[in-house]
Amino acid sequence: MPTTYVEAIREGLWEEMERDPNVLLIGEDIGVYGGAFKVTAGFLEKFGEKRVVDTPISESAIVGASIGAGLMGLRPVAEMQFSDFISCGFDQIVNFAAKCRYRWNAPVPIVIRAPSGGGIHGGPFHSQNPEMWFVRTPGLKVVAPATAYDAKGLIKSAIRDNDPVLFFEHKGLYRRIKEDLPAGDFTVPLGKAKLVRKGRHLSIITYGAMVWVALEAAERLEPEGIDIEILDLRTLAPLDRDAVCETARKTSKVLLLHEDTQTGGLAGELTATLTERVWEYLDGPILRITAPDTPVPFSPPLEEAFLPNAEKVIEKARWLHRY
Amino acid sequence: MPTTYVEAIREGLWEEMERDPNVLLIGEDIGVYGGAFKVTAGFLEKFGEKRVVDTPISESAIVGASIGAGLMGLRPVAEMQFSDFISCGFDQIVNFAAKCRYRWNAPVPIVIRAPSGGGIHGGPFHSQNPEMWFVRTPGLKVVAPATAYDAKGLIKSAIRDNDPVLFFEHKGLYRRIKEDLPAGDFTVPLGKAKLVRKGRHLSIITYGAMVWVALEAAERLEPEGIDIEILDLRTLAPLDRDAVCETARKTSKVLLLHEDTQTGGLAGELTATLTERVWEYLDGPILRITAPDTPVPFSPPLEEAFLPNAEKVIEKARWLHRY
Amino acid sequence: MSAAELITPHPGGLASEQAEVAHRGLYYMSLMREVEDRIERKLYRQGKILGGVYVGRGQEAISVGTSLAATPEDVLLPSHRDMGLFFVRGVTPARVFAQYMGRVGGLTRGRDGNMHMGDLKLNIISIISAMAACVPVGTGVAMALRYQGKNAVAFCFFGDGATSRGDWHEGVNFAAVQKLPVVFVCNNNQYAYSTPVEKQMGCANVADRGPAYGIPAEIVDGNDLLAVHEAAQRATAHARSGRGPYLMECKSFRMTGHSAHDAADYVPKDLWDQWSKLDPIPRLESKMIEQGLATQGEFDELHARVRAEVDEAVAWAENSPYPDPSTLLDDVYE
Amino acid sequence: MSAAELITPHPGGLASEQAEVAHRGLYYMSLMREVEDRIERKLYRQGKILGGVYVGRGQEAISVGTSLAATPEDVLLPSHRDMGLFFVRGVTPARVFAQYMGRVGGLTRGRDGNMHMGDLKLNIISIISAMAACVPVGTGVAMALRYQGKNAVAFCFFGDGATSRGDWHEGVNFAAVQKLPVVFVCNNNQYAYSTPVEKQMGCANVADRGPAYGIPAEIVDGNDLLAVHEAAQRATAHARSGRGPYLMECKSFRMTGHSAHDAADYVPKDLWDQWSKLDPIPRLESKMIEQGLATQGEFDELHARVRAEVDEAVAWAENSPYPDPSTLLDDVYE
Ligand SMILES: Cc1ncc(C[n+]2csc(CCOP(=O)(O)OP(=O)(O)O)c2C)c(N)n1
Ligand SMILES: Cc1ncc(C[n+]2csc(CCOP(=O)(O)OP(=O)(O)O)c2C)c(N)n1
Ligand SMILES: [Mg+2]
Ligand SMILES: [Mg+2]
Repeated sequence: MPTTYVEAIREGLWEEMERDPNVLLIGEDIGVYGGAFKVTAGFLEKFGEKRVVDTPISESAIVGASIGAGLMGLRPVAEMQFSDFISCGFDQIVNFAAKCRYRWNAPVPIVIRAPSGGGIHGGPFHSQNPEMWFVRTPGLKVVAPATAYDAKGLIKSAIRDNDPVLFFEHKGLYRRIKEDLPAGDFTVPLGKAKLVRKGRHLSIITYGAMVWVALEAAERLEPEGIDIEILDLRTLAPLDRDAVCETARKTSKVLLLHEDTQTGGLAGELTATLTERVWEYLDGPILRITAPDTPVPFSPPLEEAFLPNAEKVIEKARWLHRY
Repeated sequence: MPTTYVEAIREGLWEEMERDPNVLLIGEDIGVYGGAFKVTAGFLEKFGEKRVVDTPISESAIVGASIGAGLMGLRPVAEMQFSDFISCGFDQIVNFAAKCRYRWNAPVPIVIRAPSGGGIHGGPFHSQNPEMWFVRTPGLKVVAPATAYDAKGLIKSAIRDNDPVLFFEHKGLYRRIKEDLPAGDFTVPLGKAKLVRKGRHLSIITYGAMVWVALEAAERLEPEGIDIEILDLRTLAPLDRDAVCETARKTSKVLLLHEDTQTGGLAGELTATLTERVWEYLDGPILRITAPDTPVPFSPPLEEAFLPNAEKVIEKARWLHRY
Repeated sequence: MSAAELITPHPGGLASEQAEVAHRGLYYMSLMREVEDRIERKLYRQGKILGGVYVGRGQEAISVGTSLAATPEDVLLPSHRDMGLFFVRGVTPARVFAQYMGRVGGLTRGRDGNMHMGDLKLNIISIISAMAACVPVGTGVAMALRYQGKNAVAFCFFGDGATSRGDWHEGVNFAAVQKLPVVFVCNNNQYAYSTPVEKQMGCANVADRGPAYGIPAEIVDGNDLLAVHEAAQRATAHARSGRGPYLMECKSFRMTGHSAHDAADYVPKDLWDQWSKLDPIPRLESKMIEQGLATQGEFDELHARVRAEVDEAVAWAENSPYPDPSTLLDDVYE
Repeated sequence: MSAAELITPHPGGLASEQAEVAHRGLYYMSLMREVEDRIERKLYRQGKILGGVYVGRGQEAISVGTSLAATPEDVLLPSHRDMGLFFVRGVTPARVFAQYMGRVGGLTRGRDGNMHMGDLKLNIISIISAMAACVPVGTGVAMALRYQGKNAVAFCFFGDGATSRGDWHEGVNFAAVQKLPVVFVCNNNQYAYSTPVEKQMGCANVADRGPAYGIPAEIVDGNDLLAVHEAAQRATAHARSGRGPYLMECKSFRMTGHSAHDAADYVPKDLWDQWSKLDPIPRLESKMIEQGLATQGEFDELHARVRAEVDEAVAWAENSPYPDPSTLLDDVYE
C-alpha cells in the first residue's frame, strides 16, 4: 500500500523510537492530540508521557530543553507546530545549538521538525520557507525532503546524526504524494543530492515541493524535444556541491528553482558555487525561479501569483534552451 | 576636526532627536551609562528619560515596544547592545515589523541599531554579522555603512524612513576611522550604492568594514598595474542592483567581498543578480572572498585566519586579472 | 479544579449605565456569535473560507465587555477570539466576511486572512500569529500614548497559553517597570489548542503572575458581560491614573474546537456541560429579563435583526472582488 | 530599599559537616578571588587577555556554596560570575587562564574565551552570551536526568537582569509544569551592567516570581557561604524528591565594574561601602575564627598557597600554545 509523505515521517519517527530508547519527542499538542498535522497520533499511547512530551507554547524552551537533553545524551526530536514559529526559538538554534560543537566540542544531537511551505492558503504566518536563516548559520544541518521515501530515510538519518538538524517538511506534500516504501529499516544519507530525472539539455536544481513542479515542467517540455535533468538537493546544509556542479557540467545550462523568496534564497548560493567551480562549462546565464520578495499573501489569486509553478518554469526553460 | 564613525552615528542621532520630537531611543544601558559603546552618552541629560529609555534585558520587548510606538506615529531607534543578541528579538523583527505594511498597510518606522562585526577579539557571541537573516526577509531594509559620512547620513535617512530599518554599525570601525564631515544637515539615501574607487580592470563589490580592506588591496595592486574599481553597497536591502550591474559591465570581472560567512552570504545574491542581468559582459568567474563557514573564533590566530584581509583579496584579484 | 468555582458572580442590580452596557453588549455579542457561527459552521464547510478559522464562541463577553469600557482613543490589540471589539469599534460584518474570504473588501485587502486584521484609524492593531507577540507591542503602544500626552490606555488581549511565551513575560515586565497604561486582558478558556492549563503553567491562575511584576491582577467572570465591563473600568482607572499596568484574567471556556477542523475530543464532557450553562449570551438575557430590562420578544427580534444583518453582509462580501494579482508586489516597502 | 536588609543572617553554630564546608569553601573562594583578580587587574591590563572580562568579585559564596552542595552527577550550568564551581569540580586554574588567553590549553581550545567554558565529562555546561539562554537548556538537562533515572539535579545560574528575558520565563515555566529537578540559582547583585534592579523588574525580589510558576522560592544571604550551602541543600532535597524546581535568590553585590573596562560610576558610593563590609571571604574568616575553626595564621598561609598556585597556573597558561590556524575549519559538524 502506498505511503504518504506525512505517514512516512510518522513511520520514521516511530521506528527510531522503537530502535533507540534515547529518542524522545517534544512539542506543542503532540501527545493527546497527536500534533497539529497528526504526525504523532498514537505515539503517546505507545511510548508514554516520558517520551512524548507536550509542552507549553514556548518555542524557545522547546528548543532549549532539547539542547539540554541532547547534551546529556538523549536524542530529542522537537516539533515546531508551524515552521513560521521557529523564529520564536531562534536564538537557541543559531547561537546555542549551532555553536556548541565548534566552541567546546559538545555534540547537540537534536532534530527540529518544522512543517513549512505554502499553497495551503495559510497566509503570511502559516506558509513560510525559513530554511535560509539556518542554511547561512554555520553548525546547523538543514534537510528538506521531496518524497515519502526521502522523508522517511532522512528523518531517520537526522535522528541518528550527532549534530543539530533542521527538518523542513512541506505541508503541501503531507497528503498529496505517496509511494510504496521498502519494508524494513532504510536511511537516506544527509548531504547527498539525488538525480531524480536524467536529461541532456538543461538542469533544474531544486528541493522540497518544487521537485514536483520541476517534474511536471520536464514532462510537459519533453514533447517539445527539451530534455530536462532534475537534481533534488534533499539536504541544503551541508550542500552537495559536487552533485550541483556535476549536473551543470553535463548540461551546461541551469535553472534554479525554489519556493522560498528570491533575495538571499538558496539559488544565490548555488549560482555562486557554479560560477566559482564550473564557470567554463556554462553555456548560458543561470536563471532563478522563486517566489518574489514579499510576505506570503493569503488570498488565492495572490498566493497563486506568488508561488512558482510549472508554467513559470516552462517559460524560462524554453528561453534558456534557445539561448 | 575629523569625526570618528561612532561620533558620526552619535551626531546623526542627536540631530534627528533635536529635529523631530517623535524620535526616541530604546535600549539596554543607553541612558545613565550612555550605551556599551558610549554612542548615547549625554543623551539622557539632554533629552530626558521619556526620550532615552533604559530597558530590562529584553530584546524582544525592545523591538516589540518599538513597533508599538512606531505604529502610533513615533520614530523609535532601538539599540541592540551587540548585534549578536538580535536573535533574541528575532520574531518581532521578521514577523511583526517586516510584514505590517504588506498585510494591513501599517507603517512601522523604526530603526534597530546593531553593533556588528569581528576583529575585536569578541569571540563567537560578540562578533557576528547577522545581516543576511534580514536581507532575506521581505519588508526589512538593511544598512551597513563603511564611512563616518555614510554612517551619519544613513542613520538620519533610516530614522526618516517609514519602514523598519536594520542599521548594522561595524564595531571595528567605531574609533578606527575618521573624516571631516560637512557642517549642517545632510543625508545619504537608502538603497544607493557608492563607487568609492574608479578602476578599469576589476570590480570589488563590498560593504561595511571590508570597504577598507578593498581599498588597501587596491592601493597595493596599483603598482602592479591592476586598476581596481570598488563599489560600496551601503544599503543591502533594498539592494542597488543597477549599480552592481553597472560596475560589472564596465570592468567585466568581479570580486565579491564580505566579512560575513560564505554560504548564504550576500555574495551569492550578488552573483545571481550578475549572472541574470549582465551575463554577456562577464570575462571571468565571479569570485567570493568571505569568512569561512564557522562561528567566529576567539583566539587571535584563529580570528585572523577567519577574517578576510587585503592579502586574501590581492591573491584572488591577481588570479582574476590574469584570467 | 474547576475554573468556574473561582469566579465571584457579579453582584447584580443594574444602574442605568449598566442597563445601557447590557443592551449594547447583548447586540454585539449576538452579532459576534452569528458572524462566527456563519463562518465556522457554514462558509468554512462550504469551502468559501480557506485557511485557519478560530472563533470566540462562549467568550464573547470578554472582547465586548472590555471594549465597551474603552474610549475611542484607547488602542485595542485583539487576539484571535476577540472579534466583538471590531464591531464595537464600528467595523462592519461585511468587511469581516470579506477579510475571511480573501477579498479586497476585507481589512487587509486579501493580504492576510481571518482575525489578522487591524485599522490604525480605529486604533486597532492587527495581531500576528505568534502567540503573545502583541504583548510587547501593546507595551510600546502604551509608551507612545503616554509620550503623546494622551489620557488613553492600550488593551492587550491574549489567551492562557500565550502567557507561557517569553514575549508575554518581556512585554508585561517592561510595561510594569515603566508603569505604562496597559490593560492586559487574558481570556483563560482552559485550553491552548489541545493543551489544558495545567500543562501550560505551574500556577493555578494566570492572575497569580501579577505579583511577579508588581502589578495588580484580578480574576473576572469572563462569561458575565457586566462583570467584565466593570473590571475593565477598574483596570482602566488604574492604568489611566499613572499607576501602571493591570492584569485581568477572564475565566471562560472555548465552546468549540480550537479551530474549525478540530472536534476537541480531548475536552472532557462534563467541562462542556458545566460551561454551556454559563454561555454568556443566555446568561445576560436571563439577567436582563430578571431586571425587567427586556422581554423575550425583544430578544427574538434582536436575533432576527442580527441574522438579517449577517445575511446582507455575507452577500456583500461574496460580491467583493479578489485582489488583482498584479498588485502582488505592492507595499512591501513604502 | 537596601537588599542587605532583607537578608536573614545565618544562625551560626557550626556542626562538623559545616566546618568542613567552611574550610573547603574558603579555599575555593580565595582561589576564585585570586584568579579573577589576576585576570581583571593584571593580565587584562597587561593586554595578555583580550575581549570581555567579567568577574564575580564579592559573589564567590554563590557558586562555591551551591556547588559544594552538589553531587558529581548533578549538572552545573554556570553563568558568567560563577568561576568558583569550576574549581570545585576539579578544573585547574591553569586551564582557566589558558581559556582566557585563547590558548589550546583552555577548555575551549581557543575557540571561545572567558567564562564560556564547559566540560561534559565534569557535568558542566558552557553558557552562551545571551543572558538566560541557559535556563531552558537547564530544564532540558533536568529532563534528561529524570529520563535516565538518575537521582541528580541541574543547577542553573543567572543574574537578576537575566530574569527579564523571555527565555528565563519559558525555561522556568516548562520546568515547573514538568516538575523537573532543577535548582534555579539567581545571583541578585543589584545591577545588570549599569541597570539597577528597579529598572529591571517591577517586583522587589526575584523570589517574588516563584509563585508565578507555583514553585518555592527563597531569599538567601548570598554573601554567607554557609547560608548559601544550606539553602542549596534544601533546594536539592526538594528537587530530588520529585517535587519540581526550586528558586534560590542569593542577594549579593558585584564588587567591581560590569566588566574589566567599566568603572561603575553609576553605583552610589554608599552601596559600595555597605556591601564591602559584607565581603564573603573576610566574613567567613571571622566566623571561623569566632568558632575556633582556624587562626589568622592559617588564613595567611592559605592565601600564600593560593597565590603560589595562581603564579604557577599563569606560567603554565602562558606556555600553552595558540591554536593552529589550520584547525579553523574543524568541528563545525562531526
Ligand atoms: C508562538 C506560537 N506557537 C504556536 C502557535 C500555534 N497555536 C495557535 S493558537 C494556539 C493555542 C493558543 O492558546 P491560548 O493562548 O490559550 O489561546 P486560545 O486559542 O485558547 O484563545 C497555538 C498553540 C502560535 N500561534 N504561536
Ligand atoms: C540577551 C542579552 N542581551 C544583552 C547582553 C549584554 N549583557 C551582558 S551581561 C549583561 C548584564 C547582565 O546582568 P545580570 O543578569 O544581572 O548578571 P550580572 O552581570 O549582574 O551578574 C548584559 C546586558 C547579553 N549578554 N545578552
Ligand atoms: Mg486558551
Ligand atoms: Mg546582576
